Amino acid sequence: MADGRSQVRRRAGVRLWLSAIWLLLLILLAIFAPHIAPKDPLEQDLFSGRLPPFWVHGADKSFLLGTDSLGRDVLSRIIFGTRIALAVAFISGTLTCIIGAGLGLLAGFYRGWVDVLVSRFIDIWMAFPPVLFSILLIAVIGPGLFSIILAIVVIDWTRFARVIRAEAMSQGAMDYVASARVAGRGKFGTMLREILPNVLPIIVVLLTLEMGIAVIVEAILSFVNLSISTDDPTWGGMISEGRTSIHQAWWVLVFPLITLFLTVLSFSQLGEGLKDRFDPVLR
Amino acid sequence: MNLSRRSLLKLSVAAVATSVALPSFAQAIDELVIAYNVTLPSWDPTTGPSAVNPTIQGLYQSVFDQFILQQPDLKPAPGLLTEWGWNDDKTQVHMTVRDGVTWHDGSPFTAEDVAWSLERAADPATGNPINFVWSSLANFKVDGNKVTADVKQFDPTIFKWMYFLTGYVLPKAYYTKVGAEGFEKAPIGTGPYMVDKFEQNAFVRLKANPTYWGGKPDFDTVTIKFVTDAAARVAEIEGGSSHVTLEMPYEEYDRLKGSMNGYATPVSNIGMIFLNDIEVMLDPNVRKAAVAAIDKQAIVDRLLSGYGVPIDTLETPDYDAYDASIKTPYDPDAAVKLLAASGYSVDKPVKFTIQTTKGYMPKDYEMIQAIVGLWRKVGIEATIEVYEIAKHYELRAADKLAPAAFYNWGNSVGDPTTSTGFAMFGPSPHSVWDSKDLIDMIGPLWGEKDEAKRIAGWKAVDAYIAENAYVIPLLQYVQPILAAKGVVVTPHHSGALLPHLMKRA
Amino acid sequence: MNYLSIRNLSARVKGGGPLLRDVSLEVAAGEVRGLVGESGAGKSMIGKAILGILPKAVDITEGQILLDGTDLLSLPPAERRIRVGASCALIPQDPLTALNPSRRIGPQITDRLVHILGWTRSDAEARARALLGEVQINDPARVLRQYPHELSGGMRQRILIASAFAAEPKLIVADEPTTALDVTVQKQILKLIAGLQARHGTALVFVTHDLGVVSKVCQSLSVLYSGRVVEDTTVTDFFRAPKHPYSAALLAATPKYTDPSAGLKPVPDAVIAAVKAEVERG
Amino acid sequence: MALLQTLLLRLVTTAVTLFGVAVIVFFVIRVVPGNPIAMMLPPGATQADIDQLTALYGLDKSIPQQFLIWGLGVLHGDFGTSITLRQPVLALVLGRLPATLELSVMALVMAVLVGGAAALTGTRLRATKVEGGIDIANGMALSVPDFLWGLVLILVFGVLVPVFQISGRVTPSLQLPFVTNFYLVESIVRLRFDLTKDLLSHMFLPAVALAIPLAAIIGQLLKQSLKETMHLDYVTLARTQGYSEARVIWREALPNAILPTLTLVGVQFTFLIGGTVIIERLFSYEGLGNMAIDAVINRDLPLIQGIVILFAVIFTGVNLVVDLTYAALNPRLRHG
Repeated sequence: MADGRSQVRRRAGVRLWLSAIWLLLLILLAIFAPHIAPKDPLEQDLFSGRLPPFWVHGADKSFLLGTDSLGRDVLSRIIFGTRIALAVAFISGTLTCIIGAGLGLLAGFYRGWVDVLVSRFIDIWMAFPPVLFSILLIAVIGPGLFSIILAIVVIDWTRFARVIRAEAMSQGAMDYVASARVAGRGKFGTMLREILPNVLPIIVVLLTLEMGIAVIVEAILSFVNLSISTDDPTWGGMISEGRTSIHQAWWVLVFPLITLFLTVLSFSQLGEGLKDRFDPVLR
Repeated sequence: MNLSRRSLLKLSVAAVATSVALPSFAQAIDELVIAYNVTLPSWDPTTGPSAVNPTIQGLYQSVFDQFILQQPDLKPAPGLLTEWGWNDDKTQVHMTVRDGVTWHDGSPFTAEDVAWSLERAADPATGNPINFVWSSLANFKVDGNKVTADVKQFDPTIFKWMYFLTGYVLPKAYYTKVGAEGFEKAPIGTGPYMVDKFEQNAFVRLKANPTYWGGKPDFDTVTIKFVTDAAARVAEIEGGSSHVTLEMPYEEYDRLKGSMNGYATPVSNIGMIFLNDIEVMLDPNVRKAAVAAIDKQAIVDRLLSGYGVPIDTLETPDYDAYDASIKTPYDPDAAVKLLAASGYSVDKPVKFTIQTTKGYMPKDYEMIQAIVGLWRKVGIEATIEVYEIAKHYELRAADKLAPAAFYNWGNSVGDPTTSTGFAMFGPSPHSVWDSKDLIDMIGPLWGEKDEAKRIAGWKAVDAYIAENAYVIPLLQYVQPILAAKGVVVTPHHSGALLPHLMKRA
Repeated sequence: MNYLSIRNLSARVKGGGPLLRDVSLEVAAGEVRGLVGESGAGKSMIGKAILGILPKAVDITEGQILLDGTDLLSLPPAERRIRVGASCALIPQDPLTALNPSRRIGPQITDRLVHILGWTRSDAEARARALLGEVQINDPARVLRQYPHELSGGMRQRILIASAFAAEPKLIVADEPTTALDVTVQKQILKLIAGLQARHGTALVFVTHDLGVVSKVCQSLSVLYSGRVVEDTTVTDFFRAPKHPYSAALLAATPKYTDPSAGLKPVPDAVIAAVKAEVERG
Repeated sequence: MALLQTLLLRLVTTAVTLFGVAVIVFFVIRVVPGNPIAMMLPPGATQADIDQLTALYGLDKSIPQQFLIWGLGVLHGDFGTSITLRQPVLALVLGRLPATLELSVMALVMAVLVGGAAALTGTRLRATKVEGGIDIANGMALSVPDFLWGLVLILVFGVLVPVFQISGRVTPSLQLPFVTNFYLVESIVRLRFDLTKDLLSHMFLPAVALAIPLAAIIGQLLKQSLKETMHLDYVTLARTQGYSEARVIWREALPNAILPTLTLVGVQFTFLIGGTVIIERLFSYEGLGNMAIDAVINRDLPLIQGIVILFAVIFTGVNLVVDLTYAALNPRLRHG
């Protein structure tokens, strides 16, 4: 008996595939950076500074995307920059997720004083102006990869906590949870086996969005000159360095910006796509 | 100090605009607008952190007069004091006060104001950061237009401080009447401009002081906008909403100087790398190799578009104790040999950390990256650690800086004590290198009464420092200034941008 | 000329299987026609097609829907909207979600009369009060000022019925109006709809899977299976002697009030196979 | 009665939150290396000078002691004096707040209009190329940090096509007859539209830079909420009554879709105020954010403390307002 509704297939998310491909490409670049990158990202040659990309007159073909003011190869720095960008995205994304979702789940499911405590904690935490707080934080622990990740986690865990708490509360009120409790399963067991699976899709969606945000925060911190201190190239660092000579060497800023832009866009489109995929009722 | 032909070209000629003038400036400018690079936190030039911030002194010098006037080439000239000096055995100082000068509120300026300003600076309670200098004078006496005081402790640079940090004369009657907060709200001085309107962190509007003793300035009203972001400053002048701006990236200066009046003047501010007498820096070979491996001219030419004067001691050509004969040439091979003597090589490099600010001074971070790159070629592996300027002061005061630390040292007085002295003298909280030999060499110079002997003494210290590579002087900064066609600027070597030195073209 | 006549209407899901297969249906003015079939047979799809509220993913491939002689499918969307809005109405299935939670009851009945039919606000309000009276709501003035969440399911369905009849439509589509209600309230609502229909002489297309309801309310019915009309007859003939085997099986599968002990006989597989074959042949 | 009770409870929780913020900030910024005294040490100062200046600013006492002094001061309105600006912190912070508030509100209004329009068009033309385009635009707006939008705006509108002002809040040469610091509001109230025009020309670019990411967020959330509402029965019923698709969206779906979006806009608004730090720096707009960065760089402890507390008050205040409007708008809560 052909029921029409089940055949309404979701239009294959072209955007979803494109973003997945881009992110996969980035992961490959990050892993095989030393073999792929044409040059050593740190190698300087003051006398071949600000060479334009290969298609522009006066370019040096060996530097495909040109060089920055210190004569370093822009393409290699972008490729190695992928490592830090993905590291920041995955580590801080996951940490934010674990802390935020964990607290949110506990507060949303157990309610009572746990909920009050966590909610007060969230309120206090969200009362801090994010950028200002990260500047202060980095001033305390000094710039570096670790401090950026810490700054992102410290600022953004509340985003997870709030959403997951609300979701856990609404799931908690549903009948299937009551029936699980009736079947004699402990409260914590119920939370893990019943609530978590249903809350998982939202966690995954938030996780991908969070990774995008992490990459942007790193760029903002570089703008305020607080990003990674070592020589290692980061997109945010290249963008802020390229800013001063935007008229003379636009490529130093433009190429990392495009890479950053595509990466964050891919994370957000992936998040949106997953959200639709996981949505129980086919829209 | 070798000046390559190219950087000489950039320095000597003020690139007067030849191509088409910007349309919006065809007509004369009645109100001058300056895009300034720092904000003015407080109007009291004698207390608080802003009193020792060199970049703000230009704003103070537009409204207040210093005891002694400093000319654009850093040399002193009669100011509010027409004549000053010590008595024969240097136990007393005497000063003659200029007459016929009035405060902005019309009240007369007298010797009483000078004595009171000096007493106030000497009093620790007011929080004057240079208290240790001013407290070397005591029991001030006023007699007509003469002021005398006893020298409790001889300081050869006392008169130089009168045209340096906190050396300003404030109105005694007005200040005592309105108090600190009142003064902050409505400051008055004897300077070329009066404060018309001040909006914190935004702008200050100045009106010309008609009765200024140094002659009424050319522009009647001047608005100084505080635009801390360099790209925004460039857009301001390019878009035409400001007539004069300073401290923009050198690349932008090169791009715009063609269509405007451009001035690139070496100022009394140097970039240097402190060396701390810890870890590997105790080995002279490492220090000397580190100095020899740096191609200062290449850094200036490639990174700073040629705007900068490489230096080999902490003195610049404008300073009193400058000695052109002291040389630490760029010699990478010598560096490799020196390192080999201590068992280091490109494969087995010496390792240490170098600290630097990022974005505090033009290309500070890129310069250190370039130096680390040059070092890597000879067998020195330095890892860069970025810190904020506040953290630098903290670490330096506690003598916990890394083996190498980049810093910029301003000294508009040009006296060796306030450059090599405070930077290299062990007991001073500001020095980083604390070896005994240097302390003994510098010690006697503090109180040296014979000026010629004193200067010669400091030159010997500089030579000794260069020979032992106790510090790595890098370059004297050049300050880029851009001005619209209708404005001719006289740059001041102290780096202060002074509206009253600006004339209509 | 019948008020509503659907001719050879077929529809399918975009890039999917057929939903309606060559459906033809005639409803005279004032007639109460039942549309019966298992869930998913396409009966409510026909209702939606008439009112022009098919989901975006469903396409009408061929056929006509003539309302008072004009084929709605050939009209431009704006004109079709106005014509349906002026002469038809819907009694929705679930009263709990069919009223706008953030607005009072009054405007939800009167707005349509004022905006679409051009009545004055006062006439519309008078009409609303009158209709609420007809559906046995005892304090109409107060109810008109209340919000949906303050009322029970039964009350809301009465309001929806009143709202439907308020515009004196020629045709009302009732899409399983009692399914979401509990049994006791169902009987009252059915009696209400029948009463109002008789008094207002409105043609009624009654979509239901409950033959009991059909016997009480409808005059004629069409039996649907997998998008095709397998039988089209009067209620009396259907209950006396259904022509199509599927109809007979369907009738047998319905509990008899007259003989409760008769037991239920599910539709035999053979019959299912036969009717499936017939339908597939098209 | 219920509303009053929740209000009281909210006030108590707000007090707890503010106290928590005060304690945390007080201790964090005192642990920060680079105490302000070191900043003020000129060449030649000796250890005695350091101790003397530290005592002058009361930084020699133990941190708990300092917190007590500061706490007592706050109770009767004295937030201490700023070390760098040498003026009472409360006056400084309240003096600067109006500029940031006006900019943030302007950005919020722009974001709501643009975001709202995008969501409505996206819903109206759903499952078409247009909606795909809007989604991409939203994604793009969110993928570029707002300071880069600021840069682009400066380059385009400041230099290439000098249409808008790119620095400061008002043209310095204008005489401002204002009493409060709410220049924009007061210029309208005083019917001085010439000043309003000048203010808007200064505020337009920073407001746009702030509004772009916010508009994208509002646009996405509202569209999501609208699409969910469009499937509800009362919307379908409205369609059968003859209303056009646009009117159905506007009259039936929007009022019910706004409520869930409202709470998120409330939260975004406070992020927006926090986010002005960078944009104000870029446009030299003299709001709270610009002062905040200088305070942190100069380790002006009392000023940092005052600014963060004020942000906390704004955050809890906006939250309170959002919850109250949610209750007021949502009939279910209003009628008990």
